[in-house]
Order: sequence, then C-alpha cells, then structure tokens
Amino acid sequence: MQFTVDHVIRFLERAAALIRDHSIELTELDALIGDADHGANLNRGFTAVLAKLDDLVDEDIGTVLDVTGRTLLSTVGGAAGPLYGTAFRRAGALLAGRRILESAELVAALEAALQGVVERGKVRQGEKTMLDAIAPGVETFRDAIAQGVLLEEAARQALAAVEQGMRATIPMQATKGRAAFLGPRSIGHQDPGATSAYYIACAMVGDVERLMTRSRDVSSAC
Amino acid sequence: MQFTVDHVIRFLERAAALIRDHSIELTELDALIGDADHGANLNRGFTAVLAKLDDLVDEDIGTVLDVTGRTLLSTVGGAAGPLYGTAFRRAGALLAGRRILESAELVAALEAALQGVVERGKVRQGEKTMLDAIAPGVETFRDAIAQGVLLEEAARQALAAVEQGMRATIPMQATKGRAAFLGPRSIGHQDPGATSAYYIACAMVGDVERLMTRSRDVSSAC
Amino acid sequence: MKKLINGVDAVVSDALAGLARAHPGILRVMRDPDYVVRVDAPVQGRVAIISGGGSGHEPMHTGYVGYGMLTAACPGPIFTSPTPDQILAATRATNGGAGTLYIVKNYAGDLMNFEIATEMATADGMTIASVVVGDDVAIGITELRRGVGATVLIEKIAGAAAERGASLDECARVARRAALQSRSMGVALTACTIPALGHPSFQLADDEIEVGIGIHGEAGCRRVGLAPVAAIVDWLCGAVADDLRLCAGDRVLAFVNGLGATSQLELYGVFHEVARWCTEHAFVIERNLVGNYMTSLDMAGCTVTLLRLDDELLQLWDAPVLTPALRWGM
Amino acid sequence: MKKLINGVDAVVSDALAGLARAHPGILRVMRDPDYVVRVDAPVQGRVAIISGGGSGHEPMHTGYVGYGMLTAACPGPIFTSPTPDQILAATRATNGGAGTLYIVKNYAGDLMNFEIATEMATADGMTIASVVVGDDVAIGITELRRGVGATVLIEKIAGAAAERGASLDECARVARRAALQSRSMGVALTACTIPALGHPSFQLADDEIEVGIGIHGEAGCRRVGLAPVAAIVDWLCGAVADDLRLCAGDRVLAFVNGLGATSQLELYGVFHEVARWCTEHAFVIERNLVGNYMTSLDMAGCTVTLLRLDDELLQLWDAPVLTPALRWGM
Ligand SMILES: Nc1ncnc2c1ncn2[C@@H]1O[C@H](COP(=O)(O)OP(=O)(O)O)[C@@H](O)[C@H]1O
Ligand SMILES: Nc1ncnc2c1ncn2[C@@H]1O[C@H](COP(=O)(O)OP(=O)(O)O)[C@@H](O)[C@H]1O
Ligand SMILES: [Mg+2]
Ligand SMILES: [Mg+2]
Ligand SMILES: [Mg+2]
Ligand SMILES: [Mg+2]
Repeated sequence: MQFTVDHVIRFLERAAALIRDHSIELTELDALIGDADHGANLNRGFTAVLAKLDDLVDEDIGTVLDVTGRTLLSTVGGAAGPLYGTAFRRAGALLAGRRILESAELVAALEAALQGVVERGKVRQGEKTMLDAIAPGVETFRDAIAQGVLLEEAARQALAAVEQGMRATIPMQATKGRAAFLGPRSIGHQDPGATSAYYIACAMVGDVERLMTRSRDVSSAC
Repeated sequence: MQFTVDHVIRFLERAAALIRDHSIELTELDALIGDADHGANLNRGFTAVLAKLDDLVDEDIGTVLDVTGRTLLSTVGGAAGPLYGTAFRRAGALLAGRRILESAELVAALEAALQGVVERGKVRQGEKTMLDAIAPGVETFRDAIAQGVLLEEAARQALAAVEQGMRATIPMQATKGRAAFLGPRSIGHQDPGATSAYYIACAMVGDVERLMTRSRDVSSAC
Repeated sequence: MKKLINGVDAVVSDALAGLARAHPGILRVMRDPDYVVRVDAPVQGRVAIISGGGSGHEPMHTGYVGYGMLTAACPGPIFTSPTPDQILAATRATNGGAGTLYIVKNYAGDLMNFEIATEMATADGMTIASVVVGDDVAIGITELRRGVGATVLIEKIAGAAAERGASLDECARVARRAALQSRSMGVALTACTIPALGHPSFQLADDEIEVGIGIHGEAGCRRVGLAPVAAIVDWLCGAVADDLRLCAGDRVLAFVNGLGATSQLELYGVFHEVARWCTEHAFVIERNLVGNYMTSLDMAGCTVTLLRLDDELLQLWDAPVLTPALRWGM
Repeated sequence: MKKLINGVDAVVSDALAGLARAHPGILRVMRDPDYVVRVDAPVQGRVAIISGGGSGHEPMHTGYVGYGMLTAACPGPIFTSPTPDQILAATRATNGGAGTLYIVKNYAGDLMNFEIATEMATADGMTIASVVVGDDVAIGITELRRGVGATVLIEKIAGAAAERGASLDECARVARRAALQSRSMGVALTACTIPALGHPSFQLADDEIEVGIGIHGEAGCRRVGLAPVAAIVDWLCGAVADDLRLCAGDRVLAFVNGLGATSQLELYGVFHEVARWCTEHAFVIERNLVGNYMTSLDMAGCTVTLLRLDDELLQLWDAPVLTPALRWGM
C-alpha cells in the first residue's frame, strides 16, 4: 500500500472531526491538571486546517503537512500549538515535494515529527505529556515495518501502543507542562495532550469504527 | 407610679439586651428589603450606650437620655442612628434636669421623641418605617393617660399598638429608606426599623417575659 | 462566606490601616472617629470637599482622597453611613476658612448624618454647602434616586474646582451641574456577601440577572433572563440617555464601572458595547473611565454612567489628580 | 456560568475592541494576528519591550502597553499562550532598530511560542533577547516556577529602562535583575470560571482555601482550612522572603495583587498584614502596589510579591509611566 496526498487529506479531515467531537472531553481532562483549554485550542487549530484542505488537494504531501503545521502554529497557541505545529512542519520538511510515500518514508516522517516534539518540548518520556503516547506509537510502527510487518497491521500495533502510552500517563507524576505545577497531585489523571495524540493517531490509522467504541472507554476512564 | 433615673437606666439595659438578642433577626429583615445592617448597627450603638450607663447613675433623666442619643448618633450610623439619636436627644432636652417624672411628662417626652423622628426622617405614617410602630404607640399612650388609665395599663395598650403598627408595615409599600428602592417588591416584608422600635418599646414597658414569647412569633412571622 | 479578613469586625479597620500604610504621601487616616484626610490639609483659603458613606464600595470614597479630588472621606461600617461626629471631625480638620462642600449620596442614612453634621458644623461657625447625588434612573421617583456612579465623577470635578481656588458657591455650582448632567443604571449577575451577614443578600438563578440594582446588596427593580452584553447595554444606555434627554451630537463622558467581581475583560466588553451604542445614537464619547471605581463588595455586574460634558466640566475632569485610585497629570 | 459577554468566542475580541476605543491616545489594537501596540511605535533607536500570554489576566498584559512600559502585548485566547505569528507581527511593528526584549512567563506554552517567534524574527534579521519570569515559590523545583506577580514589576522596570534609551543588553540586564530579586506566592478562596468551560475549574469547600495557586484556574500545591488573613500573610510572606533570602534592613517593593473577585477592602487588609509582617522582620517597604493588576478572571484570592529594591530598580520603578492600568508622573 502506498500513501498519497488524498490519504493525508482524509487523515486530516478525520483528525479535525475527532478533535471536534472530543473537544469537551479534552478540555475537561485539561481542567483537572491544566487550565481547561486543550480541547478548545486544538479544535480551533484543526478547524482552521480543515478550511485550508480544499486548496491543498493538488499540492504535494510535504506542502500539505507544512501548511498544516503552520496553521496549527498560528491558531492553536498554548503548549499544544508549538508542539503539534513543529511535529507537522518537521514531517512536512522531510517530505517536501513527495506525492507518493513508501512505508520507509512514512517511518522517517513520523520519526521527524517525534523528534520535533522532543526538541520543542525539551521533554523525555515519562514526564506525563503527549510524548508518552506519541513515542511508543512511532517506535512500535518503526520496529514493525523494519520486521516486515504489513502496513495495516503495523499501524494497528502502533495505535495500540499509543493507546497504552496514553493510559500509562495516568499514574505518572508530571514534570513538564502545567500539570507539573501540581506535583504529586497530578498523579491519577490522564494527560490531555497524550489523549489528543491518541485521537490524532486514530485518525491516522483511520479505523473510525474501532475508535468510536474506544472513545467511550476513554471518556469513562477519565 | 413615678419614673426615676433608675427606671430609665434599667430600660436602656433591657433595650441593649433585646437588641443584642435580636440583632441577627433585625439584620435578616434588613437583608430582605434593605442592606443587612440594621441589627449590627443598633447593637453597636446600644452596646456603646450600655458601657456609659455606669457613669450616669447620678445624673438626671434628661442627661441620661441626651447621652444615650449622642452615643447612638456617634456609633450607629445609617438611617437608624440619626433617627433614634434625635429621638432620644429630643426627649432628653425636654427632661433636662428632671430626676422624677410624672406620667404627663413621660407623654411629653415621648411626643418630643416622635416629633424628632418625623422631622429628622421627613416621614409620615404609612411610609413603612419605624414611625409606623412608634406613632401609634405614642398616641395610644397619650390618649390612655389623658383618659386617666393607669400607667401600667396605658403602657400595655401602647405596646400592643406598637406591635400592631409593626405588623401593619408588612403589607405596606415603602416610600422612605432603602426599602423604597424596591417599589412594589417591598410589600410583604416587615420593616426592620419598626421591628427594632417594637423591641425598644418592649424594653420600655419592661414586660420581658411577655416579650420572650412574642419574639418567637415575630421571628416566625418574618 | 470566605474572605481574606481577620474577622467580621476588623474588616474596615484593617483596610484603613493598610490604606494609611500604602499611601503616606497622599493621605492620613485618623481614628475614633474615623476619617481619611489629605496629607496637606487644611489648605488655607481652599474649599474642602468631603464625602463619605458606608464602606464596601472601595475605592469610593477613601481611595479618592488626595490632590485634586476629596479633601477628606468618612468611611462608615460596611454599607452603613458614617456618623455625624466623623463628618464633623473631618470638617474641622480640613477647614481652610473657605467653606466645606459635602458630596452626599441620596440615601436616607447619608442625608440625615450629613444633615446633623451640617447643623453641628454650622453651630461651630463653619460654612457648609451640600450637593446630593441621585443619578440612578432605575428608581422612577426622582426624589428617591440613589447616588451611584456619578458620585465618582462629581467628586473629581468638585475637587478640581476646589484645587484651582474656586469659591464654595462655585464648587457647589459645578458639582450640582455635574450631578444634573449625569445618570446611571446598573445590573447584577450575583449578589454580594456582606461579612456580617455571611451569605449573599439575595439569590439569583443561573440564568437570571437583576436590573437596576443598587450598590448596597439590595435587589434591583426587576429580574430578567440572562442576555448578551449587547442587549444589557442597550437597556442600560437607553434608560440613562432617555432620562438625561441626550441629543445627537451631545458630548459625553462614558463610565463603565465594575461592581467588584466582574473581570476587566468583561468591563472592556461592556465599554465596547457602550461605544457602539453611542455611535449608533450619534453621542460623542469624549472621555471614558472603565474599571472598578465604585464597588459593592464582591458583587458581579456593572453600572453605566453617562455625563453630558461641556468645556468647563471637561477641563475640570482633565485637571491633574493624585489619589490612590485616580491619578493623572502628575 | 453568568458573564457580561456576547458569547464565549467573543470575549477577548470584544474586550480588545473596547480597549482600543477607551485608550486611543495610548495604544492601538491590531487584529489578525492580534496584538496591542503603543500608539507611537516604532520609536527609532529605542528597544522594544514585548510581552504576551493568555487573556483572562487583565490588566496584564494589554493594560500595560504605553509610555514607559510595554511597547506591545500579544493576547492569546483565555489562558492560552499567543501564537508565534502574533509575536512576530508585534516584533516587526515595534522594531526601532535597537532590538526587542521579550518578557516571557515561565509556562511551557509561552516559552515555546516565544521561542518560535524568536527563531522567525532572528531569521528576519531582528535582534531578540528574552527574560523568563518564574517567581512563584509555591513550586519547589526552580525551573518549573510559574511567572506571576513579578511579571508586572519587571515589565514596568524594563519599560522604564527602554524609555530612557538603554540598550537591549541593558534592558535585559535590569529585567533579569528584577526577576532575580522578586518572588511571589498566592492563595485562592474560589476557583475561576473559564467561559469555554462554563463551571469553576476546581471546587473548594466553604472552609477551604488553596495555597500556592497559579493564575490559570489550576489548583494550588496544598489545600488548607480557611484562616485569618494574618495567618495567610504569614505563610505567603514567609515563603517568599525565605526563598528570596531577605535580610533585616533590606528594602522591598511589596505588591499585593487581587485575583479578580477580591474586594479592595480585603486587599488593603492584606497589605496591612504584609506591612506588619515586614516591620516584624525589619524589612523596609519602600514602595507598594495594591490592587487587581494580574488577575485570574473572577478568582477570589491574592498573590503577594516582594521585590528587593536597590537604587537603580527604585529609580526605574519611579520613572513616569502612562498606560491604561499603571500611570504616574504624567
Ligand atoms: N514541554 C512539553 N513537552 C511535551 N508536551 C508538553 C509539554 N508541555 C505541555 N505538553 C503537552 O501539552 C498539553 C497541554 O496542551 P494545552 O492545554 O493546549 O496547552 P497549555 O498547557 O499551554 O494550556 C499537555 O497535556 C501535555 O501533553
Ligand atoms: N426617612 C426615614 N424616616 C423614618 N425611618 C426611616 C427613614 N429611612 C429609613 N428609616 C428606618 O430605618 C430603618 C433602616 O435602618 P438601618 O438599616 O440602620 O439604616 P440604613 O437603611 O441606612 O442601612 C428602616 O427599616 C426604616 O424603619
Ligand atoms: Mg491547557
Ligand atoms: Mg440597613
Ligand atoms: Mg446601611
Ligand atoms: Mg493554556
């Protein structure tokens, strides 16, 4: 299977829809250990991205991702804006001019995005952030592809890793972002950024049906 | 029966005690149609009066009443301070130098006090104020004494008139004081100033036992 | 009730102590009886401007003592008019021989206490004039109208006149004109909690607001459903401008006042709507004031005041002022 | 939730429109991207001082734009850092060729957005320096400390330096020194209600307070029983002074800041206790600031900031300033 601009645009459409549908849930999660804006912030950003997609159908994948990153940067604000913005722009830079992707390029793009989050956030795994969902997903995907696992199956494994990473933030004590201010009181709550990362990953994998059942679990787990 | 300084001092002690005990009730009444300070204001004032009584035992009745009025004036504030302050000072001025009073003088003193409230408040009966309790009391007392009714009985009749006047404020629409701001919404509530006037009248009559049963009615009526 | 206080009885006293400590270059706080006085009072040959009222409306009035505004302020207990002896003491301490102007809000208690003080001061040989402020159009009957937002504007204007050496008559004249030319109306989203009472003085449902409220925790003249601020401003400005008989082209000072618990974000939003409304009606906002200048403890809501300006009032408004709460030109 | 707004999405936009309309002599409000800029910017040869952050803390930062303080401010949505393009646009609009100082509160979002703006501005050939403010001693780990009350003081001090023609290095130096010399801590009696959330962001019982709160509706570091303000001030001042290693005889600026819904009566009561506490410890309060200067929407509570003064910081603090929210000397 090969990735085209069409795939990317449909991924972004699904991401926008999922973020919109889960905006209140994300904000409520942020209210518990942050400042109650994560859902609203991302929804504002992805709504802006959505509005640009029509003009991007004839562009290459790198441009689509770069425009997405810039749009998130200039509309989201907060911590999530620079983090997701940087992630998309790094992936976009790597894929500049590309219209069709092989799995290996997809891995490289995801690794670039991950690296963008690490550098922008000056963050390591275990600090109770979106990285704790993103990193296991990218690593699982990379390893599966390297071992010759089929793309679809690799994606499923990666999504499961993201979900697990998201849940793993619950018992963590935050040391980055606003939740860090709470010290030990941040323990016991799922990180909003890790949760939005999970929804974006869902959109990437595109298994919307599976997601719909899952998302109820996520909400009730909170 | 003749009135002496002792009687006046015991009256003021009882008034201070009654105002203290009903301070919250008066404030709650004031919260409904005013600004929730009537009880606190009068309690501050009568507590200050109480503190001066020891030094006044050798003074004449006029002086005791004048000091009471001045003390209320300088400690109560709000509307009640000038009104009760003026009332006591007017009575005091009339009784300057007197150590023993006959009923007729008592009537004159009460009329002077009443006149003080009327002038200071620029108020008539029916405006839903303390005057609606005070005026019927003074008039009833005056008429009873004029008709030769015994002092104790005249006082009882007067107190009943005060109580009736107090209750009569409930259906009135206020046109003076803060309650007037509410227009028709002031209807249905008993005037706090009329209520404090009733307690002061009770102290004057001195029938504390009777009062104790009554005061429960007053509270529950509110 | 949760407040940052040492106890219900210490609130006013502690705040006065803090005020004295915070602004020693501007004012002094005298105790027993309590009043706040300009640090340089009495100024010989200058009219003294004195106001006062219950506490709980800060910065009104104590925060307006200083150069170019109040010569003294008499703070009563919370929501309770000050006593005549406070006013008399302030009058004596600020008497520069040119007379004293009392700025009195139209409340029974304030009127009577200032009246008694006037009797006493006059008996002492001092010359007193009074201006009564009753700008609240929520009250239909003119004589009953409460003094609200306009009080701040009148204190500034009278203070500027006194500062430039105007006579008592002159100070009283401009203060009365400012009073005549201003109207206000307010709206509350929540009641305030009076410390001595310990609970909100009235209850509003989550979708109700109270229109035409006063600043003493009393309920307003009607209760309506929550509406967008644009609609609320339409009511307030409409009532105010009607009563003031504003005409197209009139110049105004627009004053949006927060009642204590309303954010500046909202107050500037209110001002935006007031400006929109004035533009629609061709009233020209020449000056404005937006903020918490006359509060009602922790009430959420605002009042809107319009003052019709002419050159004289404008000049007096613009004159330098140096008080804890209002300061410009120095 | 009841607020004086036209709708959750219009809050910031309407407030900016109101701000522009209220202070045309001081500032201009630019839209898309949003920033607020001094009316006379860019001033050739002058360092530009820029700050920004989420809205909901008014008057911080937009109310501090003007002569002697901020050259520009970038307001984000409520409690959300502004985006790099806002900061970049403000940087361009205020570039007088002498460089730009960013004053950034220590929050992940603020840091990252200002960092990206710095990368972009630098790529554009502009010279940027940054000062990160992290004065909140409620946070044990120094690198995590939030920027709270000190931000206002640092903006004033840096702005004064820029106004008198100091170089970018010089402005950054005094700003960093002011940051180094100040610490804060706060307490909340109630949570605030973020419009988009519609309910208070945390719940406190009627006898509970939250110590060490931030200004974004987040809970603090511990929850304790309600106490008299004297005791609360003892905790706050103790923590602040310890961390700042204040010594007997040290001169300080004491800043008592209201979080939005706390009355001035209470704030002056807090200041009274701060002054008492400083006297007990032989710290000399040379300057003070008492009021709502950095709020958290409608949160009830306060922060206390102490800034150790020296002659240079004192002079910069005293220098004239003319902004909507802070004004003296002109
Ligand atoms: N330094 C960081 N590195 C990586 N992720 C971070 C960092 N700081 C915060 N985050 C993520 O950002 C999320 C919060 O985003 P958002 O609410 O939009 O921003 P803000 O905290 O500024 O309000 C957190 O849940 C966390 O996952
Ligand atoms: N003009 C007036 N004449 C007579 N009584 C008045 C007048 N105004 C107010 N009162 C009385 O004063 C009472 C309120 O007193 P208080 O609460 O102490 O003063 P304030 O209204 O200033 O808070 C009212 O209940 C009413 O009986
Ligand atoms: Mg957030
Ligand atoms: Mg009252
Ligand atoms: Mg009162
Ligand atoms: Mg945020």
